Amino acid sequence: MTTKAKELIAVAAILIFSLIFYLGKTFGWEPTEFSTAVSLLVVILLLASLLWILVLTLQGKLIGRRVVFLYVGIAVAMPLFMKLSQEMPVSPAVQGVYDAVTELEPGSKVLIACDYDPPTAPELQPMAETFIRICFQRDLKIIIMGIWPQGPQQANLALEKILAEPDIAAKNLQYGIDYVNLGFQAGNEFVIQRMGGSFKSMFRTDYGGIPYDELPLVRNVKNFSNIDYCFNLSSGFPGTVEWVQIAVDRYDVELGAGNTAVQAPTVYPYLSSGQLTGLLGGMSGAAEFERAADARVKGTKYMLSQSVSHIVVIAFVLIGNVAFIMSGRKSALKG
Amino acid sequence: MEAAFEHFRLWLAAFLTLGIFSFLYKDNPWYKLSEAIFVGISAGYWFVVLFWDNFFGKFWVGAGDYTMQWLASVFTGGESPSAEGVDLMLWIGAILGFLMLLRLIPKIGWLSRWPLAFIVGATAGLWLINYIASNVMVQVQATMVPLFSTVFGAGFDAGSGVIIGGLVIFLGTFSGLVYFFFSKAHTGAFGTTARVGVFFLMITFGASFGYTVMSRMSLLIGRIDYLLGDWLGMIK
Amino acid sequence: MRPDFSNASIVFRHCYLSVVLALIFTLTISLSLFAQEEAAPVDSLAVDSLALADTPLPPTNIVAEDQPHDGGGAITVTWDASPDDFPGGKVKGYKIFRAEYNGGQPGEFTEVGDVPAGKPEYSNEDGNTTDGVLYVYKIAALNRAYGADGDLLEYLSDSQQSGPVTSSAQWFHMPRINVLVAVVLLSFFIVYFIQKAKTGKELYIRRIAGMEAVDEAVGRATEMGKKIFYITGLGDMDNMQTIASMTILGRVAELAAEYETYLDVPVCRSLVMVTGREVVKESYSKAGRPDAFKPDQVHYLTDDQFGYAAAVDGMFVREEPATIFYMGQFFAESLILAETGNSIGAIQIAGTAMPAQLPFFVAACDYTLIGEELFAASAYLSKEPKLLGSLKGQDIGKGVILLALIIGVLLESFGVWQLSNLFMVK
Amino acid sequence: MITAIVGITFVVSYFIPHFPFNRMDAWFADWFSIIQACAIVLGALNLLKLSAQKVIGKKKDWGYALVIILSFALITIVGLSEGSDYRDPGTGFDWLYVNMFIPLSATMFSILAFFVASASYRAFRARNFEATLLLIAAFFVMIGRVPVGDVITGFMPEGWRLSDLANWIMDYPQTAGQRAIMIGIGLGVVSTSLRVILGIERAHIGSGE
Repeated sequence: MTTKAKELIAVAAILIFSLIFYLGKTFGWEPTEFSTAVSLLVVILLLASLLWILVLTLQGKLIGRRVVFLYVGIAVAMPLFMKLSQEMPVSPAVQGVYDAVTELEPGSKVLIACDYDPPTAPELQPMAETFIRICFQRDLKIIIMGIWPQGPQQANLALEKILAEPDIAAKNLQYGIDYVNLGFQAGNEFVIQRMGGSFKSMFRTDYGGIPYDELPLVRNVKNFSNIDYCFNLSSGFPGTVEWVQIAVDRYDVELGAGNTAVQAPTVYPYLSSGQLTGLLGGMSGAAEFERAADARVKGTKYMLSQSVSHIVVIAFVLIGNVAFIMSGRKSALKG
Repeated sequence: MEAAFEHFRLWLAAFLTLGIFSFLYKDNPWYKLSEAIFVGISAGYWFVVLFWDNFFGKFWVGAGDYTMQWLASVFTGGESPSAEGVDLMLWIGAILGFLMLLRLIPKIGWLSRWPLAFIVGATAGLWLINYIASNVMVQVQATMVPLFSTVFGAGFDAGSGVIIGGLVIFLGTFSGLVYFFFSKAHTGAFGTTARVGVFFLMITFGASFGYTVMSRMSLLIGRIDYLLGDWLGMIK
Repeated sequence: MRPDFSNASIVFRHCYLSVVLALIFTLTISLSLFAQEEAAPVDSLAVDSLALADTPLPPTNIVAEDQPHDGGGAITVTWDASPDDFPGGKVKGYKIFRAEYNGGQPGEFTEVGDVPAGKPEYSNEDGNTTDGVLYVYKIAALNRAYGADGDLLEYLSDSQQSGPVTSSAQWFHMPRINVLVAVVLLSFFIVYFIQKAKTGKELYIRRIAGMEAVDEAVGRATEMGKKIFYITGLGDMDNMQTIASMTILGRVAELAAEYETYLDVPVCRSLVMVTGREVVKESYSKAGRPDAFKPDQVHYLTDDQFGYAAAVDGMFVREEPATIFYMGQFFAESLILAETGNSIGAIQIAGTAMPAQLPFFVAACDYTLIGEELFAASAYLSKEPKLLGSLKGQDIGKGVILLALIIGVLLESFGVWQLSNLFMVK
Repeated sequence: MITAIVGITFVVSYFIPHFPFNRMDAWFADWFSIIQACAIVLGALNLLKLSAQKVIGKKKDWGYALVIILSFALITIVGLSEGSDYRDPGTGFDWLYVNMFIPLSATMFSILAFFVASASYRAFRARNFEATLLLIAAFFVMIGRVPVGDVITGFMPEGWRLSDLANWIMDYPQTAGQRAIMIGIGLGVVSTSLRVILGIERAHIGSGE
């Protein structure tokens, strides 16, 4: 059989596979979940194949790029099917956010500033969902806004998802009374600054175009002094740094933050200085937060994939070098 | 109808996602198609964004619209428009932009060198200052810290960790800079220092590599979650 | 934080003022202790017994001054904190009121801003005062409490007025004089050595590995009869890395023209395309082959980061260039491009001043220009004495910095901070 | 000439807080974005022209060139016809953005994960002392950032575990190297800017006026 034919068959197989599962989904198949035994088996298989790669490399047969790619793909995908029993401690930084929210009186107003976009959603969306869930469970009022154009859009996705959950849906929460989305406002950090004077000056209408004064929840919210807690989800500039410098330092807002793993270290100093009540950093932060809230969903699930992918990269570095040193550093390996 | 549209939406995104992934195997028609769509869509996307946000949002709202109304009021004798929020300096940008477009006419295309010269000059001037201030002076000042004390003026109170840390920063910055000397041969003691500088640069690269690598994985997880979760519903 | 004593007279004034203030302060407090009733400030809300207990003491000594070193339109107000302003105290913040001051009488006071407790300073950063108009300020200490019916009540106590003040613009930013000195000094070194180089004095420049290889890399493409790709990165023409990249492009294009090898420059910014064309055209005519230049050698793809990466990746695998240059500002796409380039076996020479992307280039490319080397590269390639002279001047600047570093660290360690303060940028 | 005058004006403006110098950089930012908006017309025309030439000449892969033209036309027409609120949810432009642009760019970005793995396997070799240093630093930072690292070194006292080592590397040697690079870049930019302003380096504006 020619390569071309094989490739066509592979594409056809993928299509048929997708079609079957897609139809399955449409007709109500349950999502697959590996049992502990199967999970264990998969992990062992993954480790065994790593060993096999090591052996191959030692023999001087460098595995090709495609094998590396395939391996990474599988290693990242498999943990998504697994049921979790990974125990992880909740770090003080994450506990800080959780404690701050749970200490609020029911009815308190919480401002969620969503300053991120779809590319960083894998890290930040689970945080947003968990945070919103906690707020609704504790009958806190949510005000959403964003100084990134796509932030409020992402928040709507999270709202939609959480409102559909049975226990939340049972509360029959009303838009405008229990939560609002004020939408996006251009102007970067100056938006925060002006909000210190008046929210209304920055958000004449909400996301859907309803005038500010016609929203019962925010009608009496003049500025930050009427907000009990503020949570910022940020993946860059403008973001948590600006929120700390303006909202916290100048307007005395109590602020917690969720950041991408890349950005988190730049924000850490604010944590020890007390300007932030807590910080969720990257996927592990999201997973710990879910654990603190005792709702292990996306973040926790992603975390396992994240750990596995880290191990894979480290393993590849190690394998490459073990082979390199064993071969006496003589033959330059080409891959 | 709406349901059909929803199916189409999911399949379209999945089709494009898989198309890009297929490049990992090799270049193929599926990738070429996704790539062509990507180039067309993204070029158009930025075209629209720049038009509405930069040209319309900045120039037209800030100056162009006002000028037109003002001209109209002059000719018809009507009331002149309110000048609130108007910045007529934006016209300079518009004129430079227009000169840029003259490239389309080969005969007077050389006029487009003016805006280019302007941009390059302004960039050079702005960054000259900014880099001296924020890259050179701020970093030099940050390196000048007492080696033996935790707080300035506290005397010799620091633990060994802080002293070693301070020394490492000083030595690293110093030798790193020595490496960048261009007009002196890297030989003798000078060469040795430069070599130490290279060691520090290598550690820097390794550390930032290790640091960035980890965060890159999250994106892949997000995409696979879309394929297996949102699209195929195989995982929760 | 270490104090900045760069201006001795200010220090003196502060000492003097603080003694006076301390006196006033003690007086006020003792007065208020003796006569709580009289000293109780006028409340803007209903004065009742509850309000009285919740109303904080007002701040004192309101000083309003023109904000120095600015373009006008801003006034800085400082005051001494209310005695009730301590953690857990009655003061939750301050409100700032302002009125125009005409004919010795203040007009109506309006609220212009607020600051949290513990921060006795305010300045209208939005610059909404008019230069030349006199203003007076007063500050109110603010307490918030929930009333019996759950309403949020605000208790304010006004201070005395400040003296009249107006904002104005200055012509020179004094605290930045150190930057000016640095600019002048550095420019002097560079210009001096450029002049010196013009007189024909031979200058030594160490080899830069990546640049040594340019000739060989272009030659290899010629031998193999394949293309050369030159990637300018994501920066637009308002970025120094892109400008440096353009000058390197000039030298590479000249070589390519001499060797009669096709140079392909896909770009992701329209202005870079326009500039790149000028550069390549010029180089081709310098090499004596103006007829070989085609404008579409330099072509635009898309402004989008990953759209550009996808398209360039596709071009790499389809056209299999022998040599690829990456010069300019790069972001996450650096590894996507460099790994693909590596997989097709091209010689890759990269240069960027983006510290986060350097490791990826180091890993996947044959040669990498690190930071400053990117800016030195065009001078190095041209071998023009004038350009080499500027490198020498730059090195002298580096020498001064190294010297300052040694002396500065030593001085700091022995408790002398003046030198490092000279480098403070305001 | 223009370059020199403009360049010096901008240098000077840093030191003069008085109008109009205090507005210079804000103006430049505005002007530049307007020029960009005009210039993208040139870029887009160039892309369309090259694609059209391929289609008309029926060159290799002309079909894909046609796709480029069609998808460009589609999003531009939709986007321009929707007015300045083109980005709001529910518009056609937003639909194209969410369902085509995002999947494409997120996927392209995520491909990076694969390349990171293959680069780690292939390129990070302890070839010489420098490369070994790079490798060791990368290794410790990587392992220090996952929980596994602390589990392995759990027997060590607090403050001496792998995560602390990773932090130490990031805080000290990494900072030092970064600083040297930054100061160097600063000097390089100053020197290049001066060459541009003085007109010694003038490749960017092409041949004589």
